Amino acid sequence: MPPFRPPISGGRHERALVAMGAVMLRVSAIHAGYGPVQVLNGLTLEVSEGEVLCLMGRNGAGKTTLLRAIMGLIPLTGGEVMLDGEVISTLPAHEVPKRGVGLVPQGRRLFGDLTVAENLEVGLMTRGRGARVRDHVLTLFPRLRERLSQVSRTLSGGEQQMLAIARALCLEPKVLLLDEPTEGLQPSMIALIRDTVRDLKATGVATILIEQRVDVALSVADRIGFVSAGAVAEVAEAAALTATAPQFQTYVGV
Amino acid sequence: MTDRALLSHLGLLAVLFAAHWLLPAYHHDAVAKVLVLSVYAMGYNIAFGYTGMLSLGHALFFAAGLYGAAMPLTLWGWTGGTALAAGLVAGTAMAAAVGLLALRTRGVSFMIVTLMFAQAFYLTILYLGRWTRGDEGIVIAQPLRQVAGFDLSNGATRYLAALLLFALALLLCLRLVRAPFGRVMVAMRENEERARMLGYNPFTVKLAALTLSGLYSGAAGAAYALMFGYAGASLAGVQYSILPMLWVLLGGAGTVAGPFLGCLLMFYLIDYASALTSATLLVVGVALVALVLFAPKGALGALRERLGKEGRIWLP
Amino acid sequence: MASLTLLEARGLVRHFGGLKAVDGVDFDLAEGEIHALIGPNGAGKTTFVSLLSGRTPVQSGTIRFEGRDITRLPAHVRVRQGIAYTFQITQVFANLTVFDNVALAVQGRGASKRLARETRAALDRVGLGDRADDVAGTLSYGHQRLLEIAMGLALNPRLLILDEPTQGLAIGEIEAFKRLIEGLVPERTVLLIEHNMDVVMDLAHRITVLNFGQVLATGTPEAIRANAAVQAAYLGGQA
Amino acid sequence: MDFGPLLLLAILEGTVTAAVLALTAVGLSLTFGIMRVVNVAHGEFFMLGAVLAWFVSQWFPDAPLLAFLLAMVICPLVVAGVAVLADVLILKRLNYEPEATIVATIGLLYIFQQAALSFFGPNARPVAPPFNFRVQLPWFGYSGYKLFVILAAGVLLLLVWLLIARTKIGLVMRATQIDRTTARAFGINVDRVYAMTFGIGAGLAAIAAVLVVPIQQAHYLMGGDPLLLSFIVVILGGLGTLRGTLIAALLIGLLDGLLSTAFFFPPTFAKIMATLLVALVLVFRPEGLFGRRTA
Repeated sequence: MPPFRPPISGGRHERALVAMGAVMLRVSAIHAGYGPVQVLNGLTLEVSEGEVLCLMGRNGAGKTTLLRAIMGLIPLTGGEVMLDGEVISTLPAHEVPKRGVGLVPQGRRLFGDLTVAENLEVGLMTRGRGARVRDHVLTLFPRLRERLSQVSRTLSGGEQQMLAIARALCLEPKVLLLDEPTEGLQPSMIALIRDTVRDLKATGVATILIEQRVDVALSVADRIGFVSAGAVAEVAEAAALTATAPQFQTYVGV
Repeated sequence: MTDRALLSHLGLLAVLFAAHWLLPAYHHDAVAKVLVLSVYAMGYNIAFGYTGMLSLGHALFFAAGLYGAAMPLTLWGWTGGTALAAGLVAGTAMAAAVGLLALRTRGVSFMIVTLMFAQAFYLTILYLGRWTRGDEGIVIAQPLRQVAGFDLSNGATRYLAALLLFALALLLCLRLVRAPFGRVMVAMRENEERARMLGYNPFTVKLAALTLSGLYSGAAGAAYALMFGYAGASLAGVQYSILPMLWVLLGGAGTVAGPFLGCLLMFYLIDYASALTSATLLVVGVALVALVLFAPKGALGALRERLGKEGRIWLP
Repeated sequence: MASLTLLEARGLVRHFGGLKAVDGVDFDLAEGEIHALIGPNGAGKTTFVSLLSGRTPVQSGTIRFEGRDITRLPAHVRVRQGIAYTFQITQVFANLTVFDNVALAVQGRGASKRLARETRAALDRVGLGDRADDVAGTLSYGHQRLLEIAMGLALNPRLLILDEPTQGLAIGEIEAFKRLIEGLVPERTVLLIEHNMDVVMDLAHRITVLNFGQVLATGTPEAIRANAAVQAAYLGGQA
Repeated sequence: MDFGPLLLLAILEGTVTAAVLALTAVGLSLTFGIMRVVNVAHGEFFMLGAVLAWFVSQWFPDAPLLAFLLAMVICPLVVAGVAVLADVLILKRLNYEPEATIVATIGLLYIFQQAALSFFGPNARPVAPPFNFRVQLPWFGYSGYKLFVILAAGVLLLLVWLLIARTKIGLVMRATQIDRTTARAFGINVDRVYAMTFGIGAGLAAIAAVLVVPIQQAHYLMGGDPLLLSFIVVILGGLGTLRGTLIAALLIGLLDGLLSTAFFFPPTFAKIMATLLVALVLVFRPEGLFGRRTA
């Protein structure tokens, strides 16, 4: 979408000068895996402010592992991850979110025994955000405001997904990572999540969205990256693709 | 093809046999005790080292063998041989009974349940002090300690009898772990769910292994009573559940000869420490922490790993 | 193709809390066929085969295998009766040798005399014959997947259930895998969960599509490809 | 004594036992609940607290109240410090792998116990109570200090509950308990939470011991009973649930008081039965008597 891609900004001051389109997250040739099993093989990508990069690929291609690697939850054996000009792949895992990376994990992974309010509180604490952010997030998801004291485990699937997104937004993230947020949801709920991601774009958040549904991907993404065997095999502008594009057949198998 | 594992273990037995004539009296007695306790450790190793059941209650099986032999001998006038058999049966039966209940749990719960059962048995020994003589223990007089015409209170006889028991236990263990059933035991340790999906019932496999472990422990307990003429509640306490774990970890869990090696090293380490301090059990504590931190595979386990393929052949 | 029914499931239900993972599934497996189970992530495929293999207990419904009711049988008994399951996430015994891994599957059938020979035969079949003495954990990922399949084959099952067998395999390995599976029928029956549509379309005689824990469609690859509801489930939008 | 007064006495004694036990067991429950660590050395933290309290009392032989107040501050802090060291130097390096952790804490048990034997000696030593007054009840006088123990334990337990349920630290601890990976993804320093939890758990055992030494003498082997009883309480209450732990502590404490005071029941027999009961609860109702059954 953004035709103009300036070089990476060096620091805060520079960033203020560069408007939309500065590269926010850059993943450079990373290698990572679990024990002897190597999952990511030199994966490279970048995502800019206000951009939605959608990642698609078969199960086992390494999409979720990529998010875990960005979050510092598994160690890299090569390459580096840079957020807004700062290398974050050498930080301890708990420092990464404090730099402004919000995660909506696969399967939501709410703190199930905690209430909605407490789940949001954990998100707010990450970067020391307060009532202003909380209020903003609850304005995005009014359903959650009605259920603040409810134990999150007892929410419906769609509400749980809203909470998972809301919790990540409590960081006021520079980069938002969404891992299959539409999985197992009814169409109306999928539409809501799609709209939310679109709205967030306007606020300048850089988003990486892992998605299995072609229609969702096409309707929100600026670019679509196809992941195969632990690397990004191809990146395409979403506007240039249709649902019958051969890439979907090759990399996703539909 | 020569059976190198059998050779290496027969070599160990030959050394121990030669030691009978070479060792000075003090060490001769000490090694005899180590041999009997090693049988107990081998039993623990079958459950923990090979099958992956972390029990904190094995003293229950050892003590069942101990009292199962000592009480018939002193109270009811059974002969040495029948008392020995009774101890063996008692250890085995106790393990089977505990297993039927405790194996409904796993991991940490299994550990606590076995600990609780052993603790209950320990308290029962104290409670029934009229017959068990509680903390003070049963001292078995020399004339009673005869099996098939051999006087087990005699040092030389005792050493050879202990070695015979040890040899039987060692060779049986070697045979077991290289048999198909040994492979299934290890499969349970490595991944119970995968083993289940190969058609094995984890409960029955583990029950069988635990019962066998009880047989070893009971045999060691019964032999201990006859050879050393004493059965006391302290031998049923939680410390006697922890010691075999320590021996196995030290020598190498999941190796046939590891329990002996660990038992021998630890025996002399504590022996040596007791000359320096009254806090001898400090050695136990430090050894446990050091082992889990720096040598989780134990002596023979580390050696086997270093030797690679050869190690798996020589040290099953 | 054989028309006898090997396995028959009726009204299977399994909910986890509020999640209807499997929600009233009827399913028939013909003897000697290769049957593929597809559907979006979270559609309930793995839960469904877990019900068939006995790893997860059924909440309601019945399963019949070779005419016998096996609904309440524990998993290890079902394995003995001829239902083998290979895991989605590779679960070989990493600290045992390749030989021991497969021998565990063989010896469970009581084939003590021919243990070594049958074990090597199963290894040769997947092309791991020369790796028998290696420790399984040191194999490459693709070889571990093959070992997993060898373990399934060594059980000599009537029905082999494969959960995403080609996940993480290289292109060349996938071709070899397809030939391997084609060689299993019609003596055995194969049920596979698979995301790789090329593999599904090439291999499967019939396909069942699950969505939200229910059967969306069953039919030949051609019929499934043409099915509008299936397209919608994958591509989104209204069915 | 008549039955009525005897029953009252039994209930009082039982409540004192329950109060001390609850403090100790809540410490064990926290470490199990949040870290999933079965701390076999927990009883030794109790013992260390008691032994340290004796040392503190020796500094001010003529001012037992001052010594007591000082011990209430120093002992839990020192013991918590020891625990934090043990966590960072040992447990963390084992990655909290359950079996290795159990073996390591068994090792710690022996190390602490034998260290106490070396520095404190094999004899039991009394510590003077901070104050001596008797509360005159209709039938008999009762130690004012014991009543104070009940009160103090109640206040401390309330503080623990407030910490867990009402503060940000508590929220962080609960989030870590539920899902440590996700907690990390939200900026929670899990290592620090674990060290803190292990320290708080040990500190609670130590503070319970400071309360108990004026009633029961300090001895290097005194850690065994609190460990076993805490295990029993934590298991009956449902592993890792605070409310269940409290209920179970009260139950066990009162039962202990009744059995040992009001009825002439051999205590060993009662212990055997209690131990077997707990084993069977774990076998047939692993979630405990008051725990929530999870699917």
